[in-house]
Amino acid sequence: MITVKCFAQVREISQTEEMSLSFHQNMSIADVQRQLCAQGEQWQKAFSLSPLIACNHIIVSENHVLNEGDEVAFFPPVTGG
Amino acid sequence: MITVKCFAQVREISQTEEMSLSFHQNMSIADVQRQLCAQGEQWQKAFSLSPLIACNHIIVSENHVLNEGDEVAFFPPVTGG
Amino acid sequence: MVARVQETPINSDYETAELRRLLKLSGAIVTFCGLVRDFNHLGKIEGISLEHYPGMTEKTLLRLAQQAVKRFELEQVRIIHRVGRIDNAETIVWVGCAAVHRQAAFAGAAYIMDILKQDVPLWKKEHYGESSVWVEAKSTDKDAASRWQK
Amino acid sequence: MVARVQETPINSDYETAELRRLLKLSGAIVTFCGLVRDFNHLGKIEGISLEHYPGMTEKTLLRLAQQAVKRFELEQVRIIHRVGRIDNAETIVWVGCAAVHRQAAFAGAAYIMDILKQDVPLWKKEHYGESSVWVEAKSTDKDAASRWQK
Repeated sequence: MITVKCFAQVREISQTEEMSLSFHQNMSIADVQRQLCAQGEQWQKAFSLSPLIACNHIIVSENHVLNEGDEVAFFPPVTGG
Repeated sequence: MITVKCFAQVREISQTEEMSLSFHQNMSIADVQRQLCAQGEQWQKAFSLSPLIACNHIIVSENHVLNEGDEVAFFPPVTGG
Repeated sequence: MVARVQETPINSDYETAELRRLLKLSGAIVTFCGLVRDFNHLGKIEGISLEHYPGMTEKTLLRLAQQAVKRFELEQVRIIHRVGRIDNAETIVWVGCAAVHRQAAFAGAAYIMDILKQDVPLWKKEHYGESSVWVEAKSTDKDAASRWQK
Repeated sequence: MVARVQETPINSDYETAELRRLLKLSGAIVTFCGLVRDFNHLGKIEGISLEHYPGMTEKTLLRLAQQAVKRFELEQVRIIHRVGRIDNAETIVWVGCAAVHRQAAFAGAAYIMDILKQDVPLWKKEHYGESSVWVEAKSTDKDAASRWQK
């Protein structure tokens, strides 16, 4: 399983805080995005924001290849401080 | 009258915290220094440190010409903060 | 070294005392405090909310503290970031750096704030009566962070 | 704007609260705190004494605060300098700057410290048991002050 988390605008637009996806060999972040986009327009809108991507709390690109149990997060540029 | 004040090492070496001198027309800081040096070796030692000079709380050079009632101060480079 | 988030108000007196308590070498302490302002370009604000990524936020803050300690030879660093709902005039973030010399303490605190605003997963929403608006990332913050690249 | 010397211990909590109390616009506060260290190149120190030039010190500090406000568009500045006998680990000087943006607050506090160490008539003596030694002015402090010349 892969855990997907969304934050801020990405969370609001995708209407998803957290969900799980089945893992398959050589699954990339881009694969996750394609799979989610197929689930509904809200994901297409969310990814049109070009969110930042983290895998296991480290910023990665969409080419990043996942492992079973990874946590993937999508979020907009940060605005803390 | 001119008030003369000394601080820190200059105060210790000159053995003078505060004193008064008679004022005369066109009296410069250099005149004050000459007059004090004539009063004793401790002043020669104190001025050999090339102290900073303030007149009425403003940093000035030894060419500065005084007015009646001025306060002249001699002190080493500052080390606060 | 301390780096954490909290939902309760930040007590800068407490944090300052904790920072000082542990010092052995430092002659200089610099603190930074970021406050909620009560207005922005859209008008009057009634507080903000700070969303964050639990787990990643703490890790990123701690790594940032460690990097600052190493880069500027700081003796102590504390970073406390508030999350959740925050009222006007309250503290959003408090950073304290202690070093032997003042230049290192100043540079450390400025570095932490610049990188924090670029890298730590926190998102600010400003409240206006019934509505609320996500704060946009600023290009000036990107520029500020880029000056530390080497 | 506040700039003063005092013989009693500096209470940084009080100064921070006073600085914050008056703010209307600022989102950033930077404080600097200089502490008595318990050693130097000669060995263990048992406190310091700070001599100053009453009258000129206060004027110079106030002018410095005014210059910082103008140069960095600060909303508030406080400079508190201790004089007289000061124990190890106590605060020698506390500076607080508040501004709309953090860069101004950082620059203001750094500027005040750099110029203070160059221009304000204060002299430090370190105590070692029965003896005491005047602190020498440092060339690094002169360099730090010169970077603000324009």
